[in-house]
Amino acid sequence: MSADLTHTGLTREQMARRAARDIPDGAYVNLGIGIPELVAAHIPPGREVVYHTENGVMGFGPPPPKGEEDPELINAGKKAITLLPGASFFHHADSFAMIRGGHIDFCILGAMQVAANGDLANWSTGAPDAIPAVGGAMDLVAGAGRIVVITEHVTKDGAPKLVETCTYPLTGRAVVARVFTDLAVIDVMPEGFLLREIAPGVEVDTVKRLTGAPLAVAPDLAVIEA
Amino acid sequence: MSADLTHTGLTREQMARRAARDIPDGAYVNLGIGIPELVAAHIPPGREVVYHTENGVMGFGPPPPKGEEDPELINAGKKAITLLPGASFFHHADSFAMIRGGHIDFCILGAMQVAANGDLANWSTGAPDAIPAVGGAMDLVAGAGRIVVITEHVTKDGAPKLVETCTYPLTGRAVVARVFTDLAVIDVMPEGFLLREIAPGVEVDTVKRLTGAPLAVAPDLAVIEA
Amino acid sequence: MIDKRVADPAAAVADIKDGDTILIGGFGEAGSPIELIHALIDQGARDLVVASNNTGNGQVGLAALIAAKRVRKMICSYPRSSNSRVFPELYRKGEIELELVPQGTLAERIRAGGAGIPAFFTPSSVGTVLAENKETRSFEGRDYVMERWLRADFALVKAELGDRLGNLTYNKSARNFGPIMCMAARTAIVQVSRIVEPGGIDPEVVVTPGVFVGRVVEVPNAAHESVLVAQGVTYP
Amino acid sequence: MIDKRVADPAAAVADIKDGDTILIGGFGEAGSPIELIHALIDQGARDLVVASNNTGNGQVGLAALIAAKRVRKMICSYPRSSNSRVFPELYRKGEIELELVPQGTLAERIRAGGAGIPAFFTPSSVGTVLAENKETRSFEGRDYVMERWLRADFALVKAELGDRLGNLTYNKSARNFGPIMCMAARTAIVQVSRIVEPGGIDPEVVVTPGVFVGRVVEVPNAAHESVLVAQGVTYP
Repeated sequence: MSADLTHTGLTREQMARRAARDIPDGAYVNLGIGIPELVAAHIPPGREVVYHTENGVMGFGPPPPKGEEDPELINAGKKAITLLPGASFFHHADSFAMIRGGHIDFCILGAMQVAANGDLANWSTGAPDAIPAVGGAMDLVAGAGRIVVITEHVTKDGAPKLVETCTYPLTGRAVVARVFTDLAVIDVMPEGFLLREIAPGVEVDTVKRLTGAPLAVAPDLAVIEA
Repeated sequence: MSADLTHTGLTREQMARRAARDIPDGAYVNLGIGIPELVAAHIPPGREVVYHTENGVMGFGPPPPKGEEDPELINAGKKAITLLPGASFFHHADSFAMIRGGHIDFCILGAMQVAANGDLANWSTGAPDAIPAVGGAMDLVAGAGRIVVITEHVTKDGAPKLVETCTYPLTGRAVVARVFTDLAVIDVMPEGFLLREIAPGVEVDTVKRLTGAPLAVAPDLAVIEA
Repeated sequence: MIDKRVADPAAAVADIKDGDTILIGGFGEAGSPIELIHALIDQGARDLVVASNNTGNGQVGLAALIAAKRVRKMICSYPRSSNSRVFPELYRKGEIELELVPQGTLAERIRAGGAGIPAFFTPSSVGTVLAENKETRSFEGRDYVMERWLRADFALVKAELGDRLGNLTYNKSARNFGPIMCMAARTAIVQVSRIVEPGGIDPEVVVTPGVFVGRVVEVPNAAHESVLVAQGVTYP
Repeated sequence: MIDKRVADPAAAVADIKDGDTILIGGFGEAGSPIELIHALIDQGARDLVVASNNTGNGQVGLAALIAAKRVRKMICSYPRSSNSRVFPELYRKGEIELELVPQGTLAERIRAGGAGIPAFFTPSSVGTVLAENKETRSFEGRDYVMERWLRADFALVKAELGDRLGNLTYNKSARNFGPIMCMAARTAIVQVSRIVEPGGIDPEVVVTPGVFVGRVVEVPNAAHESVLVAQGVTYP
């Protein structure tokens, strides 16, 4: 499948920018580690979004300038953060009460695999020698209002990450609403994957070929404004 | 039984003073409404006791002087209190986490009936037209470390309050460890009631007659230092 | 911009509907959101299910809401007090339902509702009439009763400071049920003594993070129930 | 007089026994009670069951305790990180057990332990391998898994201010598991940056009331794990 790797696609920043446009004004948002973290920098002007990190901070802002990091002011990725006016601290049980109790409106996660029914696998390869580590992912998918995924469309080896059925251990069943990849915006519908938007210069057939499950195409298929 | 009402016995303050001597130094204590509230004034010198009230205050002190009451600083009996240095406020779920979680060492409650197996009834007569109101009593008896009762030995009508089996609806099963009455200090043992101490001038037979269940007498029966 | 501030109590409670479930804060008069309750009386919603620790005093606040026949059912731990006549009268006449819940169970059910925990086991009430018809279960040889979460359409809560994001502090023992009721309601409506700018509350001392709060309304000199009752005030 | 102050970390951990279950605070390095953990290493207790969100970094703190083979079993949500080599090595060799728990379930189990709730239902992990062999149950048409409380003999926690009664505040995101771990341990041992007089913490801003705390030890300039790791420090 090496030929497929030459496809044109979005950069990570472009993927983040597209995903950011989905976040409504006033949303309480939890961003997973990795590409999801990039989303915060791309919220469209005029929207106010409040960021939650599961280690007990609501209302944090961008990373501090180099040299001003506080080892006791970090996010779930253990990276230094700053506070915006109106921030608050709380303990872990309260933090996950926010998550499990449905108070976080929008959650963006990374993925190893997303299945056509919305199943998500993003915490373990299940390999016998892997160190299993789940963090808060299972709580987030169980409790957040809308769960979307940002991921490269295929693995480094070119294997589809959007699949019929996940082969990796699940994070949650039927939890993903939408997937943002470098090639497309794909919704998880009751009938399976639906191609909503496509990256500029990418062919629908390419996306279909790189998707490991049937992919319906929306009648109003749009090109992603990258 | 009118003759029995002439028995000599302890005053409410004396009952409270006797009960106070049982509270160990350093204990976290919850005092029920009524005679139990009087106990705080009688803690022996040299002991430090921290008072909890289920409406969310730890470390409160005596009532304020008349005219200095704060309607938002009250105890579970809805009476004005003051704060001692080291006090804290917390919400109701945390307050009952303290109770249910076994963090309150000592709890003194009033009673309508105490059975020989330690069953307590102190919240409802079960009368059809009664307004049932339970408050925090069922949580306190389920969670506090040691539960003791202060009560008159008999009702206003002269009926025993220490009984074989409670006829009123229960607050909790087998929860009472000791009962302080105007006549005696009585322990709830695996075998039933055991008379430990007796009020000055009161006969053992009088206490037995006014107790609605068999009453064993401790070999080292003492007179209450009132 | 996120702005949860609402002009006045009337606007804050405008969309409460007949039949809604409402958590009302306060333990006795401490923390009772009297102005919000009065606005709810004016607003007219009826057939309400109200969870609150008590049933109010005199003819103001929660007692007045009950007296106005707006409450179909009370969920509470202690529905009587020295000045509580409204509820007992209606209850004896069979005109209001009562779900009596131990106070700690009430608090934990509300907290569970806010925390996404549909059921939990508690030792409170085991072996009593309040555990009848409830599932019990033994863990490590001790019996516990299963209790369900309690969630609501709205909460009416009194707090101290608030900002436009909904962050709150409380005043002394008026805190009581406020923080957990904000968690458990779809829309928590909070009257505060004073609204401050975001950042006006130290992040370390925020008691209720704004994520749990829907609306904030400033009521600078809130009435005290005991004062109104002593004055013989009747609402409306 | 109640005085929970202890002279130094060594005295604070002196009675931890072989086989004890210990909750250790911190999320990454924030809130990690390094000085208490090092005192525990010096003290020598082994065969410990440790619940902590992570497994430490480098060769200090929790990682050093694990490296010293004192831990029989880890209960945690995320036992790896960029600088975490100690746990993975022992785990692959089968020399340490792991109970992997979703982070929110870990927090809720600890909170339940402190609150006297022996079991509760959560939607987290339903349908995954982490729910295998656990009771599941449907409420209102949604599936939940039953989880048990987590209680411990001791907790090791890092806080900011403390008084002789055990009242605590925390510093920023170092709060994380501290308050609930204090609740769930028979004896919570807390290192604080500074001890103040009772009343030195406003009753409104106490985060952990002293009733949950057994011992307080002042550690004025606590080490930061990342600094020690960057310096290549190995303990002991």
